[in-house]
Amino acid sequence: MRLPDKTCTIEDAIARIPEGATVMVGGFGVPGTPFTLIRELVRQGQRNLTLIKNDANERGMGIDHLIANGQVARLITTHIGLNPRAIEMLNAGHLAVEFNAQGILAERVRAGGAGLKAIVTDIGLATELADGKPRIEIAGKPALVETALRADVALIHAHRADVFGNLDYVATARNFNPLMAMAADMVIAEAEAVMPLGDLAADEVHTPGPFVDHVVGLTEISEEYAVVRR
Amino acid sequence: MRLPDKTCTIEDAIARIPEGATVMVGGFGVPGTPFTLIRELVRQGQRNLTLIKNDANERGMGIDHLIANGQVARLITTHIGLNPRAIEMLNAGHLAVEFNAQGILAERVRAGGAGLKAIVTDIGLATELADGKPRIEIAGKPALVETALRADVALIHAHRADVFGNLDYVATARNFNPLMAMAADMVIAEAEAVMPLGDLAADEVHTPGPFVDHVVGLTEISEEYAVVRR
Amino acid sequence: MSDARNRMVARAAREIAPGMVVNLGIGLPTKVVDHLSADFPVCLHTENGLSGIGPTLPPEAANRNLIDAGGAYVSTVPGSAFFDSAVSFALVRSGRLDLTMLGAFEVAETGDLANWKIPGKFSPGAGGGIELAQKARRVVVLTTHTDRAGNPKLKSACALPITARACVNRVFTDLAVIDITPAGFTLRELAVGVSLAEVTEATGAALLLPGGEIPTF
Amino acid sequence: MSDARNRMVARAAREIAPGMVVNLGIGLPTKVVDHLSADFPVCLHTENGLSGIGPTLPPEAANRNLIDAGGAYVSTVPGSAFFDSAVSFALVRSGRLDLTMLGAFEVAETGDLANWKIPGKFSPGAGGGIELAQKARRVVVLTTHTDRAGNPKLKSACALPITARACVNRVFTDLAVIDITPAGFTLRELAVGVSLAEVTEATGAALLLPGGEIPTF
Repeated sequence: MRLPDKTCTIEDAIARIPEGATVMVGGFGVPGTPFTLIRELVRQGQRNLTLIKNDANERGMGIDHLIANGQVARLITTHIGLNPRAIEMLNAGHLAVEFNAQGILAERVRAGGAGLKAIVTDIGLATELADGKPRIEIAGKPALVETALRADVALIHAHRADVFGNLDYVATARNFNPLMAMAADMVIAEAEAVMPLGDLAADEVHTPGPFVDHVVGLTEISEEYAVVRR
Repeated sequence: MRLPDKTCTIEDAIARIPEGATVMVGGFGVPGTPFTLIRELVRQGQRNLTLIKNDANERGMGIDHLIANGQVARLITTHIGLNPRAIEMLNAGHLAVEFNAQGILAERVRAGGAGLKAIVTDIGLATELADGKPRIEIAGKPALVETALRADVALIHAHRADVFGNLDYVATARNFNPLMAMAADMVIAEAEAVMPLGDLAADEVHTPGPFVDHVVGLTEISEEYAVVRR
Repeated sequence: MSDARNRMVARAAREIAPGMVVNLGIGLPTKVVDHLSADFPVCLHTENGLSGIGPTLPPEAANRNLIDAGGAYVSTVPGSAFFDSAVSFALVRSGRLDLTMLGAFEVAETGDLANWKIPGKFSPGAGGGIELAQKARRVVVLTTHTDRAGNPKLKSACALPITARACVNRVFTDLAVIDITPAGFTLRELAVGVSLAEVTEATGAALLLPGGEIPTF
Repeated sequence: MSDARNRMVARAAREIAPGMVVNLGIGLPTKVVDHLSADFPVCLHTENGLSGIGPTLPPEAANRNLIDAGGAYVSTVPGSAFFDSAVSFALVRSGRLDLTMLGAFEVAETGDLANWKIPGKFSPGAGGGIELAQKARRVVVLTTHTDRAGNPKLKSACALPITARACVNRVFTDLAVIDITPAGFTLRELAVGVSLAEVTEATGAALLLPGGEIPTF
């Protein structure tokens, strides 16, 4: 028994994304955003996408390129305050945005990755985010049913990958990546380094290889990763 | 800012467990079972406990000591096939046992640790395990509401701990430990080695310290951990 | 293991396609691993938290912290990963498990499986069996064709408590390979030296015969 | 930062008891970290996945992969741990967060908090604010007593969309320290040089005065 090799060119990996796909994108701000995969998706130009991402990056970075390019029909997110373009498009009715509490977005994605149908929570009960969501009682108290989220594709940024798709992440670049790497029918990971089998210690893997479909090695680190001097 | 020290004697840690407590116990078979903490709980003798553990260990090992000692009123578990004493006591009506599908027990514990009220799943719908559980519809299909599990105390076996309670686990000794280490009001971890702050790499921690209340260093490894020659 | 059982296990091993993620249940299915070559591309999963199971080890070479779900001391391969029980079943329930091989007390012609409980006799709990049966993309069963008393294990309906409904795709027995199709049990292959009459006799429901010659294994 | 704000932040820092796990919200609360000594036993948490935040770093010393939830480049301390967003909010929702310090648009005398949306003007989404407000064991607010137009931010009821109901325990402003009690806003301390009349005037609801002298900060 040996574990199969899942390395792939970025062109081939992104070409598997169809028009109209639902795409999860890792990252919280800059760290963990798969900038290189996103750039290739901009280049190939698939349209009418639903994106699921914590935030909308900043103007001129990450998924803002997809939004600016008119490829995004809908965004499921928690906070887009750092991207004025996304806010303008939301206000003008050119981008449908669904807001979630941040930890609930994380749990909905995780529930999708865990093959659950929904989670039940009291988070946001008093807020307008609860509007229209089914309510049930647990131990006599009201709670919201938040359905699981899955995607056709997840775009992941890893620190290291082995050729089978075992991944690790570094520092706060982990964030939504391990959750999304479980929650899509096709998981594409870009990695700053691709290692031979056995070079990632089995106890230190953050995303087990069986969840990952395609591994893309990065030949250079996107300049969008540079430290921002505000 | 420095992180506080949570090291503690085993006697003091276990003495905090009251009679009638609900206690989660890590482990799947031998690996990850906190044998030394269990032995101290047997010595101190708190009774009327509800245990939550994947299995009942084997006769003469682990939580079988608690069962034999009459300390366990109820067991929430997935499979007790390797412990004939537990099965006998179940059949004789001396031990109340609630069976769960294994991954659903894991998710119920995790949901407790994640501050969720319940999960919604289609697992077990056709089985007698679904009897009496609330059903709701998700996307037009029936599903079960499985309530979150929390405990008063979790007993955890870690490979290494630092003094703040960051933990890691080794090989298949991980199993339910990281889940239970999030899901109890008081989390007590025994560790094969206790390290100074900074000796566990921040990217390689499996259970973050904020979840852990008391760290007990093991001076020797329980003989119950020896490789079994069947 | 008898020749017939060994042939059944060897035949079942050929069910594994290159690149699959596979969970081998406790008992007979575990033996399938002995029929996979060292360079066959496959990822074996065990629900207690390991992807990439390597060969089983004797006690003197065993790692006290490294077992499979059946308690056997196993090893890793290059590229193995350990994870917790929630992640392990996330993999099962979310469709990442291509194939599971399970034992059975009874299989119904509808694909219903009973393999976890004999009321009054055997009630240890279901462990991970329900999720494996319900959620693996393909479920195959390895079992003797009849029980020790000679009664059929393949039946029109399960009498024992169900593990999961309409989950079994194929059954490997010491006598035959049988698919569960919308029309019921369908014979695909016969064990060498076993007659059609023998299999029909040992099966507790109608057995459909496809046209043409029936291959042997 | 003005003297008054600096005093408010310094006073808020004294709210942190040894051994606490604390989340400091974006804006003024972040400044509290400058008032904690290097050997004070505390664990700072940021919801993007770090326990054990160390000092903020200038760009030339920054790690491109290490930020807090507000996007500032931070550092670690010995014993820090990184985790994913699900684990990070598990910590918040399951009661492991002893204290959070948040900003506010409005605080009601019932403890209701509004700090995420001004309809038609500011609707970036709630981020992690709802869970912090609803689930931290203790929620304190740091805010100027009035908005830029001089209108009270402490009111009998919130006019803006709610973040969480009955969640705020205490408010630190440039003028006063005020507790939310079952009876409403209760004055605990006055900023140096601020009169009782000034605070009462600037508060948009009844302000209860406990007996005895009111301490200053």
